[in-house]
Amino acid sequence: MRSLLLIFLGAIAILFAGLGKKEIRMLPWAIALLLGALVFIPMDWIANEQPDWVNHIVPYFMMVFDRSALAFMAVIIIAAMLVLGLFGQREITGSDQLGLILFSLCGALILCSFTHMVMLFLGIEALSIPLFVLAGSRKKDLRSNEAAIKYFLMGAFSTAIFLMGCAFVYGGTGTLDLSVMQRVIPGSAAMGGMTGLAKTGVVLLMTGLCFKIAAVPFHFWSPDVYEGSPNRTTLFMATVVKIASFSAFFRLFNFAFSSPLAHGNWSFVLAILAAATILVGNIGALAQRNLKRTMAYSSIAHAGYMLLAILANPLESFWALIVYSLAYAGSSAVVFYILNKVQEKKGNTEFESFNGFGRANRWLGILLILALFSMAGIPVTAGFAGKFLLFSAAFTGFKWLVIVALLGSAISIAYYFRVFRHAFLTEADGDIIKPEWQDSVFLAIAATVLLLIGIWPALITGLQLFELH
Amino acid sequence: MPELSKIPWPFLILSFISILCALYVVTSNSPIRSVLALILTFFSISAHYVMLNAQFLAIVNLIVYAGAIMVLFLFVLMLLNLNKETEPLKSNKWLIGAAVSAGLLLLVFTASIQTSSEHIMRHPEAGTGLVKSLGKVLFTDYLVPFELSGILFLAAMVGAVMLGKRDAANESDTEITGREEV
Amino acid sequence: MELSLLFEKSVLILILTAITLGIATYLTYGERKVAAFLQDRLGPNRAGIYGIFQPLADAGKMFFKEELIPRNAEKWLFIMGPGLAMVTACITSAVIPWGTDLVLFGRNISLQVADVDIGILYIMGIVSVGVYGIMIGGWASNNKYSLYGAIRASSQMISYELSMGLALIAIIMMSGSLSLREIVDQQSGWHGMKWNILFQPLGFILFFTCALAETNRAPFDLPECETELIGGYHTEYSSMKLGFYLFAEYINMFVSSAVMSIVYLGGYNFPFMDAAWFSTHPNWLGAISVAVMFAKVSFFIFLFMWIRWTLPRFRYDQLMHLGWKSLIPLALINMLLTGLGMLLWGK
Amino acid sequence: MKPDSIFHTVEISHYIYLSCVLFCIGLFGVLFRRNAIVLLMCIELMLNAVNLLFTAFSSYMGDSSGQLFVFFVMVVAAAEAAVGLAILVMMFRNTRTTDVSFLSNLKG
Amino acid sequence: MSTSAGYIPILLQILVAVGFVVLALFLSSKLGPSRKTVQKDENFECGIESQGNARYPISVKYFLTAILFVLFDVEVIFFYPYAVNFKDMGMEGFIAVVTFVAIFLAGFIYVWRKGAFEWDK
Repeated sequence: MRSLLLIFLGAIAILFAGLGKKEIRMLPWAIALLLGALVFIPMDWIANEQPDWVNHIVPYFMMVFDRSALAFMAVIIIAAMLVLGLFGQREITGSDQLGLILFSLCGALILCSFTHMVMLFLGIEALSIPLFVLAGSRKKDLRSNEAAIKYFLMGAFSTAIFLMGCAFVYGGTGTLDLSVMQRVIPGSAAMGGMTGLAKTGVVLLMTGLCFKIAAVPFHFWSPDVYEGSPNRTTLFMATVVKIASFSAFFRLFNFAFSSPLAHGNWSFVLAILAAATILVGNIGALAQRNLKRTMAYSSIAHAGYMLLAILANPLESFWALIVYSLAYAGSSAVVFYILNKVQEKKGNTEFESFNGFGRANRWLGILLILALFSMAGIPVTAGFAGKFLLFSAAFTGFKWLVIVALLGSAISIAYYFRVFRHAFLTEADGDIIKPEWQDSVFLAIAATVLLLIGIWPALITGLQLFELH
Repeated sequence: MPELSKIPWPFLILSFISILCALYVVTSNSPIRSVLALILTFFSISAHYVMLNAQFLAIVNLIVYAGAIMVLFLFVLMLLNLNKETEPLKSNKWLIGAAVSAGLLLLVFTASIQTSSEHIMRHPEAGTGLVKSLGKVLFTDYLVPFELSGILFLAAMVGAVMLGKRDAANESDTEITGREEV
Repeated sequence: MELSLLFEKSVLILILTAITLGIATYLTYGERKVAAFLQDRLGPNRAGIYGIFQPLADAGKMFFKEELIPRNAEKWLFIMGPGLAMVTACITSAVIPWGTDLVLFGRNISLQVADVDIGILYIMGIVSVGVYGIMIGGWASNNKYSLYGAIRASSQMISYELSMGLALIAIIMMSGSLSLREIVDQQSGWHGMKWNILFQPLGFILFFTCALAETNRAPFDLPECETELIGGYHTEYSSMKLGFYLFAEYINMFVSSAVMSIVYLGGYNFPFMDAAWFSTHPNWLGAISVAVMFAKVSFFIFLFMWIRWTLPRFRYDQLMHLGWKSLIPLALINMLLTGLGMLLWGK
Repeated sequence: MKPDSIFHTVEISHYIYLSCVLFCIGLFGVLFRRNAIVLLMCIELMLNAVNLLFTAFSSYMGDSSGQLFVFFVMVVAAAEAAVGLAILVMMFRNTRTTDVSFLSNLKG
Repeated sequence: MSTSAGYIPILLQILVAVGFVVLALFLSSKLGPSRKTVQKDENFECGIESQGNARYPISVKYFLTAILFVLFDVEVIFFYPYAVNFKDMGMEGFIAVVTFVAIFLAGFIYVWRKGAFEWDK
């Protein structure tokens, strides 16, 4: 709660501080703000005495900041800090963009903590509306315009579908409150599980959310939008938005629709979607010649892996999802930073532009390897820990799906290796990139996260989350 | 599907108008006419709200959709002169694809309705849709979403101004045409 | 709703529509007479005594004029524009109470077409839809002046709608109801003198200014300022369609005067209406209350005309600045002060 | 002429059918049309179908939360439309068209 | 009267208005003469031949006004349910609304300072 308020008030302050001034450095303030918000989280964590959120909802609040919410909030704030820290120096021209990012972040934090469909809906919108604008923030750039319009149309369309799902669930259960829904949704045994309305509603909700996380077959917009948007916005979409959407997905499906009867109704559909997402994402990434598009497809594939967490037993998969999200955010931030720097020098993000990169920049090269390893899920990196936890959590229920996911990971090594080959095994001379000291700090943070969790995942999984049920 | 003869005629007429107008919205070649048909659709939906005794929503629907959003649409269409631009319709393949997928969805819906919805009993209480009772709930239970939507508007304003306002730094940058306005 | 009530309402609606149209017709006459009075002229004086039949002759002429539809215009939209303007003008009066109940044939007859829960929001809704008539007509004409007039009119109307809504909120905070009947009845205290204008002087001024702008009356008549835009959005119109645009303007003026009388001047309340004699003679009360209501409306209409023939026209930038930079903040302040005042000195 | 009784004979399923039909018409439009403004209109149509469904459920169940949800949907749709049209106008200034198929600069 | 039936008179009035308008338009089109000539059907442009298309794109200021109108209008709508319940809610409700007004004002001032209301430049 306090972090959310702080970020919101800070966003307004930054908006107004930047008014009427041409050049003003608001970025340090924004990062300080996020740090402040991050500090509140352990405090809340310690103070949090609620063993079971369902019975302890603050009346009329429609949000609850239990430990599962706090964990996601921490990941999201860290991801946002990486985005701002690594992309702040050149791209942010006005305080309005910074303000929009922070507003969007508010939406993301709400998606971690809602207990009511209204909050879920408003959170999604608060997350998306600033992003529609940010995607088109390079006003004169056609690609940016097109990304904005596509993202907007897809966002509005998916919202419509999502809302139809809400309406059906409302009709089927008579409530919009998640805690009540959890009690009502199984329906009576005589009726054979959920009512038809609720079933359709859940599937529609799933569809709407799958648009947001770009799961197959609702992924087609994402490569275009990712490619066209400014790099910072792309990274924000790929990390913060995706993690927040997963948090919402997890919360909605594993709390409200989690009863065994209901679970059987939607889990199979979702499992098929997950398998398709993994395969399409990885195979699509193989076919690309451009690193930014490859990253877009790989982010689709990552969404596929993360869907496993929603299918699996939430008690086991929760920390897996957190670890995976952290790993994904850290490695994406590193790759996008390098990609952005190369794009500044070379003007594009084709693979050829990366030729000789690793030879020219030793430290960045090592970082790139680390990030790629983490994305591919090679041991001693956080990505490996995340994947291992995810797959083992899902293995009891969905063996075939885990096999598909392993297959996907194997495919993914091929295209990650291609980046590696261009960066290290080609003869060309790469450009030397000198990161500024602020960048180095954040790169170091990202690297630390990747390595530390890779070596010692119990650092996170050992945290005591109170009983989810 | 329910038998048509059993449905009361006011509902039937209104639904007929809604569906007809909605069809015109998606099939008309002239966007301006689409807008007008959409406004009519909104009116008929407002009438449905009145029939459901959701009076406040009925008028909010008129003020927000018909009175504000559609004015904005009409502004954009008229002032960008998009009407004359004949939109090349997609090929028949698209038409069939779109029709089939929409039809399939409708079938799924129909199936899901038929198995349930009897359990929703009609509640005789008439007061839920009045301004007073809605306002009470809005300012107690829904206080947080209420404030949150304020944030949302703030973000939308910042965004709209950012996209719509010409940059002070670059004067020649943004006027839509060479010609100036009134 | 039983049939007799329906019949009663139908009669009321027909009478109301007839009165509205008659008043709109005679407002053209009134306007010319007022202008003449202010400019020390005679005004129309040929048709009938004091020119009293002038508006009838004008209206008749409208019917027999040739109907022109420019070749490049969108025909249906061109016809729809004035029609929409007229329809929206005519239906606004549905929620306005014109007087206290009458007792005829042993029945209580309410002089209000419909007393609905959303009352004043209905008027706001119809006003906000009223933009379309002008926009569509101006655009369909395919004439530059019409388009400019239409754009100006719609921008102006939507801008002033905001402060209008905000000014009303202070009133609703006092009344606790959106129903116009309720709002009137609550002003009947102090022997029928507890009018809202005493508590809401600022709100009244705001509302009045917005009403001027909403009806495109001078000094806010930029959409049709002759010197720049010929006839504004109705440059291309002739015959009855032109007549509809003009009529719609006058009807809007009439209705907004009625709304202002109701919201700020106590509607049909008049001093000492609570006298004991009236309670036994409800029909006298009703008749006087209707007369009082129309007197107040006439006062406002005269005010409208007076202003038109006295004040010079605003520039467009001044108009928008006034709407956005002055009226909206003032209306917000008015609303907050009203709330605070009522909370502190509990009303 | 008893409108109250007429209202009471409308079953909830009629409203569900109606709003599903409207929703599917909107969906069809989104898939079929390619003028961005018309697409946006079709999306608004879908949202209205949803609103109608919510209201019907809410007023049949006598539960006001559905109607409040509709209220929020409406206001948020307004914000969304405002931002969307700002994006459209910006795009029009650069490309002179709102035809979405023009957006093939980015391969699908 | 707070049921749907209360709206039937409004419907009637709408029908009467529409009927009158249609009838009058129809009558006037039948009663008036119709002598079309090429020049009469031209668009009026102060007597000279009309130049170019009348519907060309126009300043972005008008869009911005309309967009801001939509946003503010919806915020104003929020005040109505509050105003109706104002007396019952007392200080708590007032504080809630003042918070909302503060956010409203933040947006308003921001937009103002950004120059969205400047029409004379």
